[in-house]
Amino acid sequence: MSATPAIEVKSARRTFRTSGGLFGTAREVVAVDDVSLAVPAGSVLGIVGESGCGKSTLARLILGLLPTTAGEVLVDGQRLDGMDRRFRAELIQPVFQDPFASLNPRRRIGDIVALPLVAQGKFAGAEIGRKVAEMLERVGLASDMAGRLPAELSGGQRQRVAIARALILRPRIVVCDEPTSALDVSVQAQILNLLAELRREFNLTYLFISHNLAVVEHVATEVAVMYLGRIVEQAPTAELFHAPRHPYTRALLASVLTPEPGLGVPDVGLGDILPDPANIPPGCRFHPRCPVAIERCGSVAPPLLAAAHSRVECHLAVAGAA
Amino acid sequence: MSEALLDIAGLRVTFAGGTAAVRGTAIAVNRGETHCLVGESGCGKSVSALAVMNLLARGASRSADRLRFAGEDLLSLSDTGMARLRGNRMAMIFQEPMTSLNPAYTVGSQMTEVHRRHKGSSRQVATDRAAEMLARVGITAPGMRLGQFPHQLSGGLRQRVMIAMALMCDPELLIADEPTTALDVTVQAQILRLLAGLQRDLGLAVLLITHDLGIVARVADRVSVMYAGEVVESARTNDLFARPQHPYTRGLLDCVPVPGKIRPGEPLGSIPGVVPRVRAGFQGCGFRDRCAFAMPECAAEVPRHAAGEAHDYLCRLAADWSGLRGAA
Amino acid sequence: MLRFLIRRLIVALLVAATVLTLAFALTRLSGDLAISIAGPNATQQDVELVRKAYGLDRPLIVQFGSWVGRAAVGDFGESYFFKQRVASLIGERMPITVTLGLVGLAIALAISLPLGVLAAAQEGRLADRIVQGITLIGQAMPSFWLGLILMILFGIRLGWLPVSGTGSWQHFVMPGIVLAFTAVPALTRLTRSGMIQALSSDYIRTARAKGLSRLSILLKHALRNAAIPVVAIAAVQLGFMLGGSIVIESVFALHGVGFLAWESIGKNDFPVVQAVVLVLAVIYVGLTLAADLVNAVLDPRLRGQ
Amino acid sequence: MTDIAVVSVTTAGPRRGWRSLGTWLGAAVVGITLFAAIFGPWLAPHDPFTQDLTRRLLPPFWMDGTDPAHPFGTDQLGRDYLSRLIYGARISMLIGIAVTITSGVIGIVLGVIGGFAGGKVDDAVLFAITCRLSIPVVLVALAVVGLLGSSLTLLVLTLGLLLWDRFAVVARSTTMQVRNLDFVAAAWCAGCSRGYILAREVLPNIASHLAVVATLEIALAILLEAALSFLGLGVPPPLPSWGLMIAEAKEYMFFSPWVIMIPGVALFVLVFGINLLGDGLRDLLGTGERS
Repeated sequence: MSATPAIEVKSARRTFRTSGGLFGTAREVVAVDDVSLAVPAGSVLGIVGESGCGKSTLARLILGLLPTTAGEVLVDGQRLDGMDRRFRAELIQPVFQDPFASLNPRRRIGDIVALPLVAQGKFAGAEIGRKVAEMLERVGLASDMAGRLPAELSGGQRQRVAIARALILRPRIVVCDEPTSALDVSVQAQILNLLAELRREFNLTYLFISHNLAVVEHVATEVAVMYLGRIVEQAPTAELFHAPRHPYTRALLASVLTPEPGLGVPDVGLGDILPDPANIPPGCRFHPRCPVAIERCGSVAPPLLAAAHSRVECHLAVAGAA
Repeated sequence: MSEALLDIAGLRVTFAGGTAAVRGTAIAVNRGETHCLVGESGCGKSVSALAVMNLLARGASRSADRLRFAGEDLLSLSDTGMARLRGNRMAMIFQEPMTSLNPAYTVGSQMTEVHRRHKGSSRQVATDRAAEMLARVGITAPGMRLGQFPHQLSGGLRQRVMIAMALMCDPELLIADEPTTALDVTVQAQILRLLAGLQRDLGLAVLLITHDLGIVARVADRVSVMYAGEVVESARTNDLFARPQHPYTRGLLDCVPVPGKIRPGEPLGSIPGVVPRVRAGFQGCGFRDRCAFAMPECAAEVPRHAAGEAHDYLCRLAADWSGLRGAA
Repeated sequence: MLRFLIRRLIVALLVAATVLTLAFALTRLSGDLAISIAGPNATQQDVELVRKAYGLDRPLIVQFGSWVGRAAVGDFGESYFFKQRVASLIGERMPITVTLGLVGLAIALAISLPLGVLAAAQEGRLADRIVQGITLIGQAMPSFWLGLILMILFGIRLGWLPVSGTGSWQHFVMPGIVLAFTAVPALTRLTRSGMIQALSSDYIRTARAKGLSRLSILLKHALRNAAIPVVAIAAVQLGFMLGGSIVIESVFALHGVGFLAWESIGKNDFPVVQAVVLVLAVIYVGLTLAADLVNAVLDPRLRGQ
Repeated sequence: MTDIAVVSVTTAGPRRGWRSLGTWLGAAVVGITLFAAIFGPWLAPHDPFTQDLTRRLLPPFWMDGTDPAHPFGTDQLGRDYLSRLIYGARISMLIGIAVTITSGVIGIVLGVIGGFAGGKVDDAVLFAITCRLSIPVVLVALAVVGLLGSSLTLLVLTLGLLLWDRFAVVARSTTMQVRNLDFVAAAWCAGCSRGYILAREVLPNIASHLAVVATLEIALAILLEAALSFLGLGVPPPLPSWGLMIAEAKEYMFFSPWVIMIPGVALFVLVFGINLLGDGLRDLLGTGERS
């Protein structure tokens, strides 16, 4: 247990200022609020939550694309700010959601995949060409794809290109931000299988962000549930899916519609009030929607109950409710 | 059930560029039944629905062997005749609740206008009806909501407003085009539960378009699976999930990770290749390039086989090709 | 609302201050003002007298300070040539320019809005191509030349309209048309693209799915949203038209502010030029501010939560 | 029941043909003008400055009483109109291109910096654009030329300093759009420097928009030069600017309308051609107004 975690986030906080329309007053939105987590090397941490819960902001903090407002992010035990960009690139790489926005439409596939190598500035042209061809083949693309433009590729193929670009430097860590959300089911399965193979082959650590619980259950070894900028529950995958402790996790699991006919649509038990990151409720931030909230939830922030591998923030979890 | 409420046969839609988006689709939606049209992006499911409503963008051409709604021939109907049906006896809701409401007008104004147009009601009557419908879709304080603009509502609320608006004139048929795709999972479950409840209570016929087999399983009475502009398999829901016949349907079902059913780390089933764009004049089975069972004959006309009562599929393979799925 | 207004006012003041500085710098570009004012036949003594009389012997920073201080209260000094207070001079001429601008804007909107809506409704068809052809022609037409052509045609050949001067409303017809022509292409294109965007939006599909009439979809649902950017640009265009009226006023000898500025430039009458630049800039800023307010009325999303 | 009803038909085909016709027309006009501008001294039949007061206001070839040596006639000082027209093309093209380069450099630098940096820097750029827009262009250009005396260099500099707003607005908004796309984030994660990202990832993706703006600006600069010269404060006489030709001929226009028709039509056709070319470019590069 003494090994350095691949990713360690310590009390990270990130706020944004939004202009409230032409006449509204500017408001402060807390996207990530005092988040701490550690991802052991070689594991896959899945992060789930609804839109606006801060999961993508967290990914950007970990990639160093955004600075934290407070707290710090350590990648392989080193602080991100001030890290040499080339060194950082060899350590951690992203795969983004939208395969149409994540590739420069004006560059050829080969150049896109080669970009991290070029940025290193220490590889010769021939070596770059060889590595790119190898990598393209590894992600299941014909090497003649190198001469094509992104517009000539399908969504699934583009996502393979993005994966090739992310892995060409053989980084230790890959942050996957909803990598299959924009893809069709049949293609999603291809990409998920590819990501799983590559992880074994290159011994990668993944931070895997998704709103699709079934996908996260499939790929993650550990899952963190985010709600309004905070991790409300985190546990090993099997434990979280079989014995969820936070009512929000339970609601999320209840809303998964598995392809099993005859079960009907479940009642998730949440009200109509939707979370607003600019207006975070006092006490437990989930209490306005919580089906089991008690009086205390509206005023007192729930304590963090942490065990060796799991933790939860809920007043009612004290009793170990499952 | 004598005649289907919506009876479509041989529906074809071709786009200006020569893409054949829909190639001879046949769908029958019965009264009081939820019929799901499922498929991946670009398979022609949304285009089929828009073609039924005659809402295709300019540059798309529609033709059909048969297109009847409640016994009325939609093909011979004029634009005005069609407009009189739309929003009145057949209503439609869309995927993007954030952009589907006009940002410049209040919820009330947009809801009442449809009632006043089709029912010729007074402002007061229409407003009362709008408030009633908002309450019916589970919106609290409907009076206050009527005066609000769309941007003041969350996505889930807007989709509720869209549903309420669609039901203003008591339609017989509701076409819902991916109504929950843009919503969060918990809101999706809420909206689908609401739709299912309304369908039951009002005896609505619903044509629900989705790419999500989970939704299909939970809400559909009947399913039509579309691929490359064709309905490749159509069956009762239980039947389809228990005995899928078309290789594409089978592949699609294998692709979906089911919590608790697939061991983490184990590869998912997947279909190789990409969804094709089919040009006008394309012959044969649209799936043959990705199909493990493809043979040279698949490039010719493909027969439609029956696989039991009200279950048919478009493939050369005989119905007993696979036995029962999930029997193991 | 109040915060927004205050913020916009501060920006407006900063813009005015910047233009004020630029206007001052502009007049000092030429070197020795006193020589210019005194004229070509002046002796060294005359020049010195002028320098004293106009305070040009003081340090530049002092001159600037006094110009700013007086300009802030609307005192732009006295015209060298007209021997009249600049403020009252501008006050006399302004109504003509404003009338011209408003006539031009009214004509431009009366042409652009219907053309833009028509083109969008008929996108890709003959009517659309004709409208786009008209905007291209309008964009390429030199306004002063168009003015001359109209003068020959309507003023001389047909004799319908007066060629120059400001005596009656007829005097504003030709200049108004020419001025409108400078704004028609931009306004038409914007109306057209706004309408096309609106017509292809999801809420128009909803409106069609509701079975609304074509006219209601076009005019109630689409135009209302397409009009929002048009209002902003119309205000900006009015500002440009007031600034650009100098060309048209000189063609038609309309003695407005533009004509005044033109005369003053020819006469090296700097206080007038400075003042006109400043006044036009302030009017422009005011117009954009007004456009924001109108937009807020039209677009509920801008009103805030 | 096999009746087939076709509801609506495609309209995309003929439009493309129509559009490309316009683009070719525009390219032809611009090409011919450029040719005339470059090879003016060899093309012009006469010296454009030589006056011949005995042969004043000769009519052009389509009218009665023309002189075959002067196909477009002569002006009020007896100078050959065709030669002056050809030399005028030089002035127009020179001004159009030089002004656009000057204003393009200013506007693109400001816009890209504002759009890429965001925050306070962007506020400053926006403020600069607002200030620039509030300044009446014609008036200030006139005043500068009036004060400093007219010369070509001064005119180019003045217009260049005044016409950068559209470049800045477009560069800023497109840079902002591109900056927020994931491929820029991916390039950053790939370890690329800011300068590399700006030059290789952002600029190529906004270049087509800027090219369209450039054509519009060339047209605008040509029109403005003509207007300033018409008002007597543009190109210094006796240089044959088309605007100046119209101004000098104004007194004679009621009796010999062709003296203003010829340079005016030339001006109109050139600007029309440039705009056609710009529209064609817009279609070709897919930078529609709609997006």
